[in-house]
Amino acid sequence: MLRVRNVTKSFGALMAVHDVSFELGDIGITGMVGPNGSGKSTLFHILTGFYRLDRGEIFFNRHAIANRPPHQISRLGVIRSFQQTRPLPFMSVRDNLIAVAPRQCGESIWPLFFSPTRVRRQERALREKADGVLDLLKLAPLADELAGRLSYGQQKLMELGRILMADPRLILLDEPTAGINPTMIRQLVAVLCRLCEEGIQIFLIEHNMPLVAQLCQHVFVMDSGELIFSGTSGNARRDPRVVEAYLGRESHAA
Amino acid sequence: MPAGTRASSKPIWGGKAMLLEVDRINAGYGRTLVIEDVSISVDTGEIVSIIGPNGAGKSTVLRTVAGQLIPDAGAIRYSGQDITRIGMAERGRRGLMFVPQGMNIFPNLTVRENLEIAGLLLEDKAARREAVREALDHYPALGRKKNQYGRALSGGERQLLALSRTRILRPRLVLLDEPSLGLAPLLVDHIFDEIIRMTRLGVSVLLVEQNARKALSVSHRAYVLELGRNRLTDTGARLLRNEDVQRLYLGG
Amino acid sequence: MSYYLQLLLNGVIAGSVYALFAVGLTLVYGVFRFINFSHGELITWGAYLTLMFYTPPFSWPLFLSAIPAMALTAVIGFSQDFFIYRPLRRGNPITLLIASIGLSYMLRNAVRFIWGSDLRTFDFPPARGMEFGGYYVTGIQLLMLAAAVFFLAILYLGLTRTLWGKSLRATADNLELAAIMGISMPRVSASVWILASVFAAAGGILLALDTNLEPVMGATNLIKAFAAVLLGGAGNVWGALLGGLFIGIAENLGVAFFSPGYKDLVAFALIFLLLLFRPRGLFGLLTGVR
Amino acid sequence: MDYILHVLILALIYSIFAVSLNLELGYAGLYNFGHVAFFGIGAYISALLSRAGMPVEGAMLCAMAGAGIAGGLLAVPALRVTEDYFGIATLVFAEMFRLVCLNERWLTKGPMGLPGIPRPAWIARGVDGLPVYLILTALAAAGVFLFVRRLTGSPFGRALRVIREDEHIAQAFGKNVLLLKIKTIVTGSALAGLAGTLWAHYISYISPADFTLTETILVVLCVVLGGRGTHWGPVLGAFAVIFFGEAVRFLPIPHELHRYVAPLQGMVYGGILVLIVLKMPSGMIAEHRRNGA
Repeated sequence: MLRVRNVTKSFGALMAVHDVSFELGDIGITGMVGPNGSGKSTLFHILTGFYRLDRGEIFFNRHAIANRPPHQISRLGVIRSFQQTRPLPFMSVRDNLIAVAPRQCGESIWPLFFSPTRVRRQERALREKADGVLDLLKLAPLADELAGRLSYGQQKLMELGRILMADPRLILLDEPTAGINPTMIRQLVAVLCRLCEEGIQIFLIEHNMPLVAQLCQHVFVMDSGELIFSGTSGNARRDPRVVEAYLGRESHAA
Repeated sequence: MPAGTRASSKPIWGGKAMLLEVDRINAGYGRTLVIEDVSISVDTGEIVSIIGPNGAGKSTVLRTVAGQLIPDAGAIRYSGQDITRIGMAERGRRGLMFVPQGMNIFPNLTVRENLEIAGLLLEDKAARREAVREALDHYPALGRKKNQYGRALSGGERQLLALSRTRILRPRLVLLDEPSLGLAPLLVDHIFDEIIRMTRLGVSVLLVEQNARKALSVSHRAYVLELGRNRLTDTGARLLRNEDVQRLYLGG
Repeated sequence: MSYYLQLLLNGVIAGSVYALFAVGLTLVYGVFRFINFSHGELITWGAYLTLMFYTPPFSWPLFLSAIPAMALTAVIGFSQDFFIYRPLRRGNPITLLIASIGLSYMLRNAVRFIWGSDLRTFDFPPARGMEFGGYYVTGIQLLMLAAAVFFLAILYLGLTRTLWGKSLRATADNLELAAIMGISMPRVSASVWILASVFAAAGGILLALDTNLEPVMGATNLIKAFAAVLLGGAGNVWGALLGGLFIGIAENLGVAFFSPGYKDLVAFALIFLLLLFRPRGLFGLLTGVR
Repeated sequence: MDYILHVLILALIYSIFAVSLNLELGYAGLYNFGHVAFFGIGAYISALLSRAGMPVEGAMLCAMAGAGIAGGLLAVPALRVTEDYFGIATLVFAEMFRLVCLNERWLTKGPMGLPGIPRPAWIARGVDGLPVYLILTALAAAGVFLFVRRLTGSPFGRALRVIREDEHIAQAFGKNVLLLKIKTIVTGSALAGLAGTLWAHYISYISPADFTLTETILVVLCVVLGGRGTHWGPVLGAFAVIFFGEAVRFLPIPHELHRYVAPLQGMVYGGILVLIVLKMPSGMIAEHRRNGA
């Protein structure tokens, strides 16, 4: 359950996000849309700790996460994706998944030498978990392939696999369908719906409005840093302010 | 050949060539293709705009025409000559001017210095100095601040400074990438008035704009792109009333 | 009280020479976004080449021997970029840093190879300090100050009055826009490297007049130049000039408080503090002109 | 024969020094050009303690701890800046260290340096102690090699590689990047301190002139030439650099040309470093051909 109150952020004179407040109740998939430069990416970075906010508060299940470093927010189960896929090219697909799993005791020096069995056991468990996720995403045959050699669409699926390895409670996706072909989009959407059924909340930033309409029960629309609409995507399409945000204002004739 | 002269070369096969013909270009960044088989054309004296939802590849088309990006396939012909692989400076000398999106002035140069650099392509020193003086007189807002640094200008003034390069170079075709980005509505109208005044100088305009209605209201013709492909093309007026355009942006 | 003013005077003189080093370094950073570690060796080569032309078999007068020295240093500076840095430009900044460290070590040892490691001097006759108003200034120090001011004045006029200078500043300001405006990149990069090399060489010669020449003189002064660049805000030419003066004065005044052995420590400590708290520099955007 | 033992000991000490830098530079992508400072700190601490009568083994342990702590002190502030500035900050740190050693005469005897650094009691002095010292150094080198291999082959090493490839991904998936980097630098510095003590007690005389940019170039060369981010790369690099350095002594060079040898060697080292970065960035042993954890 994410609560955002009066979040404001400006870069010098430019007011990127202005007094935005909203709540993600227990809705499965929520979408945030808006033309370029509307501030939705800035808000996304603020929610995940990559940008500091000037004013306002953010709560995720009672935890105040405003201005907390990204790794602390991530450990609460708020996991994000990046607009461009960022595979670790020299590792296999399975290693890409295992590498990002949280709370690995093998990542601190002491247990490595003084409780090696615990480390080995956790490694095996992570390996099985990774293979499970790869099956879910139908990427199992590529498990040992170097991540750098995957197609763009496969890398997007692998990115989703990495998010699943982090035991997410709320997934924040930054334009998941940008630049991938329709068949891959259908596969991605299918996986997202299945995650929803398992109770994982998804908050999706997208400017592909038709996809948002199909996927999201609830939509927020932002324009020049302000939240101008909150409701179903059907109403959004008919709301004059949203139409004007997207199509602009016709002026006096030439 | 200093820019601005009117000698438009006639193609040998008769029939006057369009000022600009973009023929099925494919381009992208790294391994991902952003635009596929996109074709557009602009004729002398026209304002043509390219619109479409985000990520449609509008800016990529413009940057390919400007020469900032070399297409993987397809050709670009400018007044009959193939310029697909020619550098930006040479395109500028042939009268093709590009105003990029966002930061399109030099923040740490004064307004006058910005204009002098803008006129760099005019080989003749005297012509350049005269053009800069004339531009400063023509835009009093810039004239008053001619010794101030670019970063001290407001959003609207910066865009005006970027557009004023047209008055200096007197190009034949100007490429504008989202001139209204980040500007308040009132300023957007002001900037578009300036664009219209440009055509009175005999300058044709190819415009990429997110504010679709505004662009359509000033364009003779427009192309609508979706997911990197030509989707629709028509006159500005007819597209304003076309239902498909709104559905493309908002779905449903 | 006059003791401090004397230190201040020495500081200004040393600072003006540091400014010559810093200006070239920050110009390269402004356009290419990389700190050239072997910039120090240009200082050393400038000084040694001048000494070569000044002593037999050439034994030309000082001014005459400085010209070819600076020209040859410019050739070294330009070929550094052409053969080594340009192919690496696409890579990450670290490979450029490693390459410039390796190159600096190579050039320094080349000086040791040709001229040996022992100290050398121009051995001017010990000029009795001219005394005016209670402060002693040697003829050489006056020459240093005058030459430094002369070079910096030329730089100022070049960068603000000529179109060539303005296009340099424009490229440092916004590389992408500069290309759109039709500024030719090869010409800009050549002039940046030549300018940086000439200024480094000039600084090296002036430094050598007052102190003696040693193969490692470039490296120690590079760190000071880098401190000046950081102080002025990386890429900011006038900031680097002010930064150089500041360091010269801080060093010389500092001598009154702690042992001269720690003179270099001032620049080191300054770098550390600036890197951690104000990477953009004190004069960040104050002086404006990049 | 003794000469070969000498070269072997030097090569082993330098391989410890290179392996410790590789942990930071090769695996975590931390370009620490001040590594020689920790080599020096280790040398000075153990020299001072052992001259003050402390048993050498104890002095060595204190030296490692001291170097590690110094590594932490440098890491906490220096990690606030980006890669290339971090490289310059660490380089300046090394120069500051050398300057302090030069000027704090009461502690380090300044430029005259510290003579008479004792060897462990059970190792004879002078030449006949060489074989035993070689064994000690070999054991230390093997220990360090296995320790670092275990470290970099484990989830810890994998996390470092994630940080090196893409820090944002590491942060977005809950890795405390700063803490991992500090641990890496502290460990690397402690191991560099070990190399420093072994060297100090072997040479028995140290001075600030032994910890200059030359040593930084040499150790970076070992890592970059050998192969960044690999286990055997730095060891191979260390042996190659030391053997080349020492082999030059055997060349029949007439006496009057003698002064040209050292500068020529310096030019070759610098030149190789530039060539490697230009032509063979992954060094002799390429990392990803050996594929991951």
